[in-house]
Amino acid sequence: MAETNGYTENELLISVASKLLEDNTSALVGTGLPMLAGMLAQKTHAPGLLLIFEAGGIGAQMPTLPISVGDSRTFHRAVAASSMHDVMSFAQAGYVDFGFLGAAQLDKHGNINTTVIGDHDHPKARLPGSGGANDVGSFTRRTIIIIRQDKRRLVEKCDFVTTPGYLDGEGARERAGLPKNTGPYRVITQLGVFDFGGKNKTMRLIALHPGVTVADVEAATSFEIEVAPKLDTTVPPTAKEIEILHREIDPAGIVLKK
Amino acid sequence: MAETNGYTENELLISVASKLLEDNTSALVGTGLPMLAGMLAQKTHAPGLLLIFEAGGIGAQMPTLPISVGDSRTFHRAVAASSMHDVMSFAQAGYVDFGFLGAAQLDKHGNINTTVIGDHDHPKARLPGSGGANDVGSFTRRTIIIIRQDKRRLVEKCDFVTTPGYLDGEGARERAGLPKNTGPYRVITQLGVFDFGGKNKTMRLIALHPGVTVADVEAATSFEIEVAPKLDTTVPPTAKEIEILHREIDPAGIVLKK
Amino acid sequence: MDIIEEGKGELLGFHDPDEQRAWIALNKSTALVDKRMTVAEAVEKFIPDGSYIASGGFGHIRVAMSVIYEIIRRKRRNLAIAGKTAVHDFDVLMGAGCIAKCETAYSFGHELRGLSPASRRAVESGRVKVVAETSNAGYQWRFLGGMMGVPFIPARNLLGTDTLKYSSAKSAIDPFTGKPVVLIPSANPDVVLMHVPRCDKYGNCQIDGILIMDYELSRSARRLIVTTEEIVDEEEIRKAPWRTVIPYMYVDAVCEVPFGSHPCQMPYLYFFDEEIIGEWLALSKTDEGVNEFFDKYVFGVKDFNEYLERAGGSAKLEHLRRVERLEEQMRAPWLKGKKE
Amino acid sequence: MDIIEEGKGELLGFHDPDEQRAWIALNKSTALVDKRMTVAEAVEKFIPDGSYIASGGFGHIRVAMSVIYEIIRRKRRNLAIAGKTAVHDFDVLMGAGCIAKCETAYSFGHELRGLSPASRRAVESGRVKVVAETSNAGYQWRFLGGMMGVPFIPARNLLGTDTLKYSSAKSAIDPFTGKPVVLIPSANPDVVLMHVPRCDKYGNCQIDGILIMDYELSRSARRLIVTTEEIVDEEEIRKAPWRTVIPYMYVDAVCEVPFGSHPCQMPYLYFFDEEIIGEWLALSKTDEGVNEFFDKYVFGVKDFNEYLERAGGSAKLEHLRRVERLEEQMRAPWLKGKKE
Repeated sequence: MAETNGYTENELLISVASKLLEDNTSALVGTGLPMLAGMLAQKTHAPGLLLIFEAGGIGAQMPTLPISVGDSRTFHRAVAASSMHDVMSFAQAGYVDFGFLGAAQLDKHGNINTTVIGDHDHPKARLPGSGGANDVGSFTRRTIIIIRQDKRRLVEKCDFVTTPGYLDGEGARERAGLPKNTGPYRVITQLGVFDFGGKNKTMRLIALHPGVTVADVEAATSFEIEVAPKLDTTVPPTAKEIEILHREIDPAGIVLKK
Repeated sequence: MAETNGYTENELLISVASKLLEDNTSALVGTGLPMLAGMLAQKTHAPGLLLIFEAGGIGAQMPTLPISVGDSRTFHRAVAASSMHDVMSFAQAGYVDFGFLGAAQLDKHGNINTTVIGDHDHPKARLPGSGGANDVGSFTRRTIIIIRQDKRRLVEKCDFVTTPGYLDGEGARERAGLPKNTGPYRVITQLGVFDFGGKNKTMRLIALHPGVTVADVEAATSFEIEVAPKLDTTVPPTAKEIEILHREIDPAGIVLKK
Repeated sequence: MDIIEEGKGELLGFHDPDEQRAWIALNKSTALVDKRMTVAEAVEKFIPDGSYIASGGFGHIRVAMSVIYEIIRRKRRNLAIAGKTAVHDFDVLMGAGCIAKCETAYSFGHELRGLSPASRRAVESGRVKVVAETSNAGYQWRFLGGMMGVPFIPARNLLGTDTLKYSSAKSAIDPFTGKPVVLIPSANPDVVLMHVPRCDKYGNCQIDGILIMDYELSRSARRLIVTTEEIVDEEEIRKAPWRTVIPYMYVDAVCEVPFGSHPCQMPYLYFFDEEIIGEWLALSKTDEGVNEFFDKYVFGVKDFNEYLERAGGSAKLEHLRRVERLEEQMRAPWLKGKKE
Repeated sequence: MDIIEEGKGELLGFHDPDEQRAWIALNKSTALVDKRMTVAEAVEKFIPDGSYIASGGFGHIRVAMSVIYEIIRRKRRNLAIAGKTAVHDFDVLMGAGCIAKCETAYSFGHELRGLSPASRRAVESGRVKVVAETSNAGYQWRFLGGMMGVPFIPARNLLGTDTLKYSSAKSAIDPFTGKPVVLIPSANPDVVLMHVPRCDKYGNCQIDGILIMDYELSRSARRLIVTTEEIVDEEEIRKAPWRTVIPYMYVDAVCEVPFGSHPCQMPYLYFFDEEIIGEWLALSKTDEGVNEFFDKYVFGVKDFNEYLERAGGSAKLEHLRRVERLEEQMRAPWLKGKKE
């Protein structure tokens, strides 16, 4: 909730994520930040962005922010109120451009743990599991991972790989049988933005948020991080974006006040 | 159309078939004689018989005789207007008691040809193919085969096995991977009724229609036919049944006048 | 999972799921755009010679006949066709010489009306090849697999028969039970044609009554041409989104064609035109008759409206509406012939 | 088709399709009979200790909560449960000690509301075992296979991960492409519970809005208990048969329970009761709190109507109706806590 320069971390993450979503593409979204990123994109540069929910909502005109992936708001005035079989088939068949993922642990290849901390059968902390994450990470063309980074979260090795990133590197997804031309596209954290242009499909820092240094990023990462030759600085959320978020998308502060 | 003793062959076949259908069971029916047999059973001894059509009609209250398996009459006031995926899954999962099959050729194990006479790739006569027959013959618990028998039709070996009977005998269906406890139940011809109690799952004559002899049957069959120890005589259609057929079920004579 | 048997049928319309995904990435879009065009434009744009086509509906029910006639009018050649209980569509395309090969579940017959002289002649003379056999469920699940983006669907039909031997399926040992199952290869037809009662200009379609295979078939299509009785406002779709059977993302062309299923049935709207079907069945007994039929109903008219005029115009169409609503008896020449 | 990898998860709810067919032949009937009974009768009759249960709906949407509470009231034990984005149902059953093991796609969390203290405690203490992992699509297709009567459904998820390693799926070489695919084993749960807006006394159900997994899940069930906002006349069903999502043949019990999804949402009818959900989340931080919640809302009331009274009665229910219709703002304690 730290507010610096007139925007919060959440607003920054949402704004950065929304800019990655291109007009006239499709995104499979969950609740929370991804949904706000998708809705913000629709209200700014990507009015033709199709938002899809795994429980069956396709192309809704959401009157208020849904609080669940199956909430009736996710199919309010939709083009179709369908089913999980339909939406997951749509994604598996190759129709979905973007997917969003969160993570409790993330490794340098973009592999994600949302299942368990510690040993699976004797867990230190039990987490919700895959949900649709493994499916999103397997089927969509480009997945965007949003995570608040620190050394406990950006780890050398996940305790459990719930959702595939690039597995152990170049070509590993294809060898495992996952669909071609899929995989993590960007990681967005409170410090910066990463792609997977590092050696053997590893995370590479491509942009720093305003006021953040490479050293800050290194201090919050358990593995060695590559830095892109041309390192950008994130464009912070505009006043207009912040207004849309608070006035039109989440006036109750369901996500924004987290 | 030969009328003897006050009933036609079609009326006889329909009446005999309808009596095999038990109350509160289900039958997957096609157009023609099977549909009339099902409707007659519902109007006589089996009001609780569920009729299902492969195109998706489930439990219709048919106002007139459908002329196609997908005709809107097949889902008129139905309990569900569904899909082929749904109905075929229902059958494959094991919910359907009875299925009906026709045949251009039939062998002693109940294997059926509706695909081609002569060589497949250089056909003497091309027939419609399986349609839903292979599915009905694979999935339903008891299939009833209706065929006008002669030596060209009841053959030692089908030119092409479209739909499985007992294949080459006892246990062959299970060995091939077909669902257990399925297969041909009765064959009804213009001469009599057969079950598959013959040696190694072969056709066995269990009833003769009025006025028909075993010699008549043998003269119209290309393979040796077993005769059951207790050979019944078919109960012919009653005046009441004939009246229901002509007044209520097929007043236009769509099937009955064939 | 060991393979037991491999059908020798040609694998029509099968694409490695990765290849299909690459095709979709290049050719399909989820943009909500106006897809209205004429049937002539849709056929020109999406059905080149050699396409593998599949038709929605079933038998003589809910068939996009205006597209079928346009394919004939434009003399498309070397098409491959899914004989998925295709009946009238299949038979006239075969009769017109548009088809080079087919995979058959049910073809060559018009159910109760009798066999199809034209398409049987085409196959028996060797002009058209039946390159694979399957069953209705076999086709249904080819399209289910195509919709899902997987290479096959396991099933328990076809096993033990020549239908399997001449199919493109394989049988194999299921690793969970140790028993044989059949693996039915998925299909993504090049073009699917479908007629619906209503959709919006983007292609969001509602269907009344049974869906037959169309839920899965529409989603498995590479190109999907939808003809519709009526184009409705987007609002109609959005106010009841659970009624959308086919969402717009799959649709490539939307053509408004009232009575577009004629002479086939449109559930709740109009009955089969058994007189036209009967005329076709009678004429198609000879090649000359086939030509006569097409000269009259396809080449001799400029579009589908003129065809409807020739088929009896508004009096006929009103009659078919009334038969469908159970207010009149059907008129069927094949039935008259049966009167004793 | 060679097997590459076999998940070590327990194969919950899997039945050899032949065994499942035999079970259906013996236990299910297509007779059209009145299946109305009370929730207490349904639970007594169809949910013995040790059953493998799965709940329709999703998260906090369209959940048969009256059945869930009745399972707790009757102190059912050693249940296995499908964690198929089961959330509130799963969490309270875990909290109540009814569950011995589960397969998890998404459990232990309430989406935006936070994690589930009670069920996390149950697993972290070893009282409950997570015997298999899967994903949402993994579950969806387990039920698709169960509905179809086949042993598995091939897919392209799970591959390469520990989710596969701890699942009951296998990976194998697809014989059509030579590439690896995952084979997701089918499931036929012993009992499925589902809440619908309307059905007739035979069990023909309509559902408004998204179906989630319920089309396939209902059809894969051995026993299917349906609770409904309203029992309508058979005529309502027959006049629009395309609206029937679940036909009666699959249904074993029909229980009329208005507001039967409370505190979960019923699309178009009433919103989540975030106050009750919030109360549960707060109380379930301790075992004492769990007991307090159940004493108040389950053991302390004689039935679901009395529970609704205690949850706020008609004023609360009218509020939830108005929130669902966008006429009022929701009241959520977890939201209030966030005000800066």
